[in-house]
Amino acid sequence: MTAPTRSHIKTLKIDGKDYSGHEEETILDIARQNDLFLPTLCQIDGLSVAGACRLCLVEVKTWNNRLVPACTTHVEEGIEVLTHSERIDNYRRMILELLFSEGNHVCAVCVSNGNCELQALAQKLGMDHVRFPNLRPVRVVDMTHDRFVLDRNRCVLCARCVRVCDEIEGAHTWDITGRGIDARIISDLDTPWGSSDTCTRCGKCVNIYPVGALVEKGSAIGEMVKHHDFLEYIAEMREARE
Amino acid sequence: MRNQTNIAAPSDDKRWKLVEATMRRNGYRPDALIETLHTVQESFGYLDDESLQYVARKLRVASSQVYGVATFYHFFTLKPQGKHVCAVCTGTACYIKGAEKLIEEVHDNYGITPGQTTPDGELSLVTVRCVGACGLAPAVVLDGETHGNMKPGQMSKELETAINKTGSAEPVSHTAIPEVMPQ
Amino acid sequence: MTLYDDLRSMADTEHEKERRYGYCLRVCTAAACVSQHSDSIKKAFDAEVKARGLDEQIQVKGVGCMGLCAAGPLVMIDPVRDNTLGPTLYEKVTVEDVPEIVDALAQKQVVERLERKMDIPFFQRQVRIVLENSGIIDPENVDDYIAADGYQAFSHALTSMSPADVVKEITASGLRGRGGGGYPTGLKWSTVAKASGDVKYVICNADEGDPGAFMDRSVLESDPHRVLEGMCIAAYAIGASKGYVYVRAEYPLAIDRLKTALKQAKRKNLLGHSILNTEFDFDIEIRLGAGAFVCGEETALMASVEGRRGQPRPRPPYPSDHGLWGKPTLVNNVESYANVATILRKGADWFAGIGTEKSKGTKVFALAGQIENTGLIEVPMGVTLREIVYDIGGGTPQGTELKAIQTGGPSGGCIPADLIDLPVDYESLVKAGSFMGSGGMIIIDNTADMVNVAKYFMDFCKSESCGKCIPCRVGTAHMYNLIDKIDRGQATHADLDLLLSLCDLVANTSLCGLGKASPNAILSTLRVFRNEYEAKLLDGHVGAQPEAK
Amino acid sequence: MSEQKTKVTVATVWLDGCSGCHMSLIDMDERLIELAQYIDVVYSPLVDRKDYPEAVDVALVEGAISSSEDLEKIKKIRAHTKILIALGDCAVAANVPSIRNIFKASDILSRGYLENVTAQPQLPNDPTIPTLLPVVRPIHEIVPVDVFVQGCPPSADTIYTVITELLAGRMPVVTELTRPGA
Repeated sequence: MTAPTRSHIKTLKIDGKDYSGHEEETILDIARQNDLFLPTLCQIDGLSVAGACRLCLVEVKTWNNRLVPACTTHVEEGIEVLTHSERIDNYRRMILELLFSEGNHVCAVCVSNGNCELQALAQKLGMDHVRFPNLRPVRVVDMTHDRFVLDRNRCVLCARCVRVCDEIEGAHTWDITGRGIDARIISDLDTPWGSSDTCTRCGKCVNIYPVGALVEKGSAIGEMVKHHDFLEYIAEMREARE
Repeated sequence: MRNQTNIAAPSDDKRWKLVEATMRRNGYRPDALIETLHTVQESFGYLDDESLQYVARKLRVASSQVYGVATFYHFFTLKPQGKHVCAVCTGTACYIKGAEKLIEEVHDNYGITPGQTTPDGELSLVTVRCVGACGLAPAVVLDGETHGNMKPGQMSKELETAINKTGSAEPVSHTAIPEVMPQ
Repeated sequence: MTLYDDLRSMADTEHEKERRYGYCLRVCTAAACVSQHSDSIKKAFDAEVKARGLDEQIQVKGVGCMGLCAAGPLVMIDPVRDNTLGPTLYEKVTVEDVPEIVDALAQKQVVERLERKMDIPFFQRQVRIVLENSGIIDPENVDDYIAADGYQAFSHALTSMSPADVVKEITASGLRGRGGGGYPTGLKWSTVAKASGDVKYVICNADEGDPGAFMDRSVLESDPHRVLEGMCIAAYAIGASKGYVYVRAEYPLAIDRLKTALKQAKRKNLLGHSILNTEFDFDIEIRLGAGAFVCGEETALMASVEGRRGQPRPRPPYPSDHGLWGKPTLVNNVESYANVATILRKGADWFAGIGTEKSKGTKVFALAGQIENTGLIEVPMGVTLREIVYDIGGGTPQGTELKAIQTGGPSGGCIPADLIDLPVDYESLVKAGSFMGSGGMIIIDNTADMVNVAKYFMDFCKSESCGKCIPCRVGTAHMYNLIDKIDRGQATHADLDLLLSLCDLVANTSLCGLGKASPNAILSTLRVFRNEYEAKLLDGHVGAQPEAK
Repeated sequence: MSEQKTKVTVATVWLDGCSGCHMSLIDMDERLIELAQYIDVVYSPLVDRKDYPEAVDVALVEGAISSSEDLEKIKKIRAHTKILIALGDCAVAANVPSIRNIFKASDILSRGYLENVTAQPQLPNDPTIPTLLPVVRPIHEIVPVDVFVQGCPPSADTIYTVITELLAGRMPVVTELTRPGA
């Protein structure tokens, strides 16, 4: 990488402290480089950003206290960013409550118990209960694949699986059907995953999925541990080649 | 690059020529997907797996993406419609003037809710966002024809007449369908 | 002599022929009247006039919307050479009435039982810019539009104005986006004009999604060339060579008229290569929507034009530099484009002289709900709601009282009856807790239950949520469930409080405008009609607690 | 006598849960003896008392609300308790018992008592047997809850912290010690 010229470097304040970053970098990038915690769920390094989960919303004082997603907002000269406040923390907790209320997120009997990003966020952000009655959707569990299982009732619709399958694997086996509260993940023409002629059985979707919706067959409660270091590796290799 | 014209239509049904024409006009570009789905639905009345797969291949769009698009937009339907389609307008003006009562009436008489078709395939009930006949609210589009100022009771009569008129004869032309938006 | 002058003289020659008739009999062929069979009525007039050998004296013409949709099908008879009979409007005409009307006309008489007097405020209080040709010209005949000064502004811009001049003129006019937010149109144009890139796009948003709004459709059905001309001028101003009209598939008639208009414009070299013998190339394609309210949002609309699921993406980057296929893109709605040609023709100063200080020009509204004169109106910005509802609209039906006025569609809000003297402009409506929106105006009378009204809009927002971001996807579902619980009389104050904090969350954290605005129906009704909410709570009015601790 | 009066009265309640939270409670081991100096367990599956007392300071409630009996009980408990603690995931979030919510209660009964039974299949019809509610709910959807303690089950340490915090006059916040499914 060539050293950026001076004009591309922006200085900004995060939680009262001075930081600087390249104009191509996002607030989230700068926060991570400096070990400032920001909760994220749909974002994962190596895939395109969606800006969908809204957990990384930060308040920009210099923009009329507007809330913007840190993952999609590029740094700008002189902005003052707040990563935590009572208001933001309340919003984040409530977003988690909404997620928990949307499906079956009974951790006690989940293969990802203890290795789940949603569960970890709930603890980290101090969500101690869900005020909204569970919506109790009945979604089909797809057990047809010989190696993997898709439990749509545990899905958080982060669309990481859709993006990794399209952007990295190039198969685009996954997509989302319907819309709003009825949206859910499908393979091909909403046909059984096991009979898919586009799935390469690479398992990338399983490994980058943040919760226990996409898992390896045969894992018992708490056994499903995911590895997604490959994603950054592939992304870096590609960048180098381009 | 593959030659997109070599992918054969699912059957020799002439309606595929219309679908093919839409895709050709758009250079088989992936962005012609929604346009093409419109032509399929106009020609066949609904979108089935076979047509979705065909369009996916032709336009080089992943089949899951085609399915995602087809189900995102409420105008598209993946189920065949009944011989008669009763579309109750649920735009704000019609709502204010009692559209809900009309839906209830169809339900009471035919046992179907919006999006459903009677088991004998005679009648489909759908709701439409706004047919633009706000001055005639509440409005119902029955087999493509707008009936304004509908009152419960009057609507049942219209439905009965429509269904008895054709009996089990010819299905109503699909050209009526683009005017309604299945939910 | 320019090519436009040729076009104009050809159109004028055609028009000259029309001047030979004694009377012009106009039949409304816009959707509301067509749904009442005005197409058959027009055919019946054609046949009747011909059968009586009156086709030299009476011209029968299909025209666009005359506005008073509740009284349709409408037929207007205008004197051309023969002034014995003044302009006459007939309402609720049926095919059976045709012989009687022609009879009367032949004898220079009026069929009184069908006549609708025109000296009423409904007609007199309106100021027509966007609708100036509606109900007058034949929307399927480009010559009719040209003869009414159509494409003159475009030709003038091409031959005697620089793109920057055009942007300057639009900026000076003070025109603001008619799709809802009221963003200054000139500023939008200049941003896209300045954006770097050889390829730029112009999009016309005709995905009129508000249930109960039909302004854009009416314009497209009544005067499609006006919209095309506005797009052409915009394309010239920003340097675009390709345009799209994104129109609802639920509008088959508007689509047909647009298609016809595009064909005609291409044939006249008003679209295509080297337009009017200049170096300017521009073409327009139609893209059909497919029933998704969220596609009114710019980024979702562009995703849909690209053939994908209509899901919004975070902004920035803004469409002005990263739009359709990543190229700088200008998105305006139908009514905004429909103002453009007139502004260039009559001048920015003329336009800026209409309306208020910050809201210039006119606004088209679709009046519907519990009101006498349902239909389409165009009024100068700044008129009061009272003038619209009582003078133009004729008030609520007999025996009921006005309770609220809903503007802005599902994203808007309810304005209570006691704000009846509020001037209608962008800022005042926002201050009153609603917003301009695209122009749907639903009149609600005292027979309505406001909690139920809010529930209706919440149901709409829930089923139109695209599902991408969590606050809108799950939040709208819970907001609906909570207001439904209140409506069914099963909720407590705790539920109402939870609903309010959810509204706050969804309004502040959703990804796009649809999500952010989805709590508006609840918030605006709750602010004014809180008593109606509380009357439905299990624990009654303020003070009581749900469960004793 | 006067010493007893200063003790905090505690009830522990077992609704629709697996009793795991109570096991965890017992897992406090020798710390139970320490706590006994300050608290008096006045009602519990572990003590012999049939009726819920008139006035209780703290109630630790395990389990979700699944039956007509649970419903009656929790309302009574709320009315006679100062501080109500939802103990464990079933009480906080309805947890495993709520997995049945995607089915109708009548279908579950018929599966359990008719379809899968070979000898004398019949639905329970004794009026003294509580009926299943259509939907299993967490406690706070029925009555207000003061403290939420997640975990399946919450650890003995967590429960100990909750009790000692209360004894110290503070409302416990234990999200750092426990989490759903812990």
